[in-house]
Amino acid sequence: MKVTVKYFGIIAETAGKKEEILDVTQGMSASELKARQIKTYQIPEAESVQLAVNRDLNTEVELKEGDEVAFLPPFAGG
Amino acid sequence: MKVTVKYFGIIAETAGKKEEILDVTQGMSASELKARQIKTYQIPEAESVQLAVNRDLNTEVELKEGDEVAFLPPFAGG
Amino acid sequence: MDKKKPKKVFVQGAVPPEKIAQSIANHQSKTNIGAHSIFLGQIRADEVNGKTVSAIDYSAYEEMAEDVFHEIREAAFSEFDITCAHIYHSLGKVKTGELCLFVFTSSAHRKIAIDACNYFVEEIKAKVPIYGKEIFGDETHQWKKNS
Amino acid sequence: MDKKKPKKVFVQGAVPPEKIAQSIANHQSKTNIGAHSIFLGQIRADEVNGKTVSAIDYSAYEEMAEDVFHEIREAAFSEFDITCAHIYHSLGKVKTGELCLFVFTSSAHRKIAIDACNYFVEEIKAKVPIYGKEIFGDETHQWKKNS
Repeated sequence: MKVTVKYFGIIAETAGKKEEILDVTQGMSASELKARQIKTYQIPEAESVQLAVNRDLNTEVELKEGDEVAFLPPFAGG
Repeated sequence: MKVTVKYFGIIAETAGKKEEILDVTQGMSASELKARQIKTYQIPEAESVQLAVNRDLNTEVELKEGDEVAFLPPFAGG
Repeated sequence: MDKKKPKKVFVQGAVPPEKIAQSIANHQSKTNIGAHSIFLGQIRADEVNGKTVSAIDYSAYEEMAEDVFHEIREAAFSEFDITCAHIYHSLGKVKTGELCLFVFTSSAHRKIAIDACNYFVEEIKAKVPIYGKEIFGDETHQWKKNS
Repeated sequence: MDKKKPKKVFVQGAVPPEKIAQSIANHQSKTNIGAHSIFLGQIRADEVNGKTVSAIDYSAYEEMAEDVFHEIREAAFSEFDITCAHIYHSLGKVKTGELCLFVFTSSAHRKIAIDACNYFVEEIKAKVPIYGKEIFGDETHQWKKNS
């Protein structure tokens, strides 16, 4: 099952990429994906990272085919 | 003893003038002049009128030769 | 530092939007500023007993008003860590939809700029001897009262 | 009423002062407005370990950001009796002294315009996925953190 993963700000810099398509197992939750990618890319300050699934801040959902999952560092607008 | 009296806003309109030179008795206080002019011109809402003597809001002073006394309705800037 | 210099506040007629753009542009060389707060007063076409305000004709006890503006500036600079502050208020006729008051404060941090701007607006309304004759479409008038 | 129409918030590069003048001028036909409140964010030349910020390069999760801006607008219009509200935020590089954020609220009464403007500024900082790379004079950088 494929999901699109997007990285922003310092996370994109740390991962060395802005986007990738990942193959994940059926039934994987957003928070499991989060833990996996944080480990893969050694993303620092993991506790401050928020996930958006299909543009909604939410880590408790189970992922579905075609979902867009965004890794968001603390916001810094303005 | 002469003082310059200035009227502003609705008071100038009621008095029909913006300024006049008045002869006042030595030792007259600003509040006495206020009472006198309010009666002379039948200035309405007298309790809301403030006096400035030489640009300072103050009715407790004794007037001196050459003082500038302004009759100020409630402020309406902005 | 321009904070001590007494500044001319009154302008004849409405404050033009271009003056606001110019004031903002003048601050782009001050790179210690992180936030600007601006308040603009605009003339409303209020209805009173079926008549509509078409303009306000502002007058003031100008000499005292300039003194009070200066005192408000001094107090604001000692209370708030602002880098600059500018105030312009109309005299004479300002039509509905036009601007009669422009307050502009700048600081390194947003909360300071915003609090200082509010302080100026409230102080100006409360303490400066300015009067407004609200002129209706039929040339009658009433004197503006601040709420 | 323009309140329901989703609006484009992001602009490429700095917000020019002329855009602010134009926005203000566009409101002079709305004679139910009595007060405008404006907030502007400007890029500070902060010093960090002896290096000075020369620009911020903004990026965003644009699709989500536009959704969140729209939700903030909806919430603001239901909470505050404002006649209109406009927000512009930069993407890409904005140099020190230039403007990166322009929030503009209007109402019949000053307190409402001011409170709504503050609400927008705080909500934008807290809820919109925008990132800023602070670029130093020597081309190194660090990621901006909101205070």
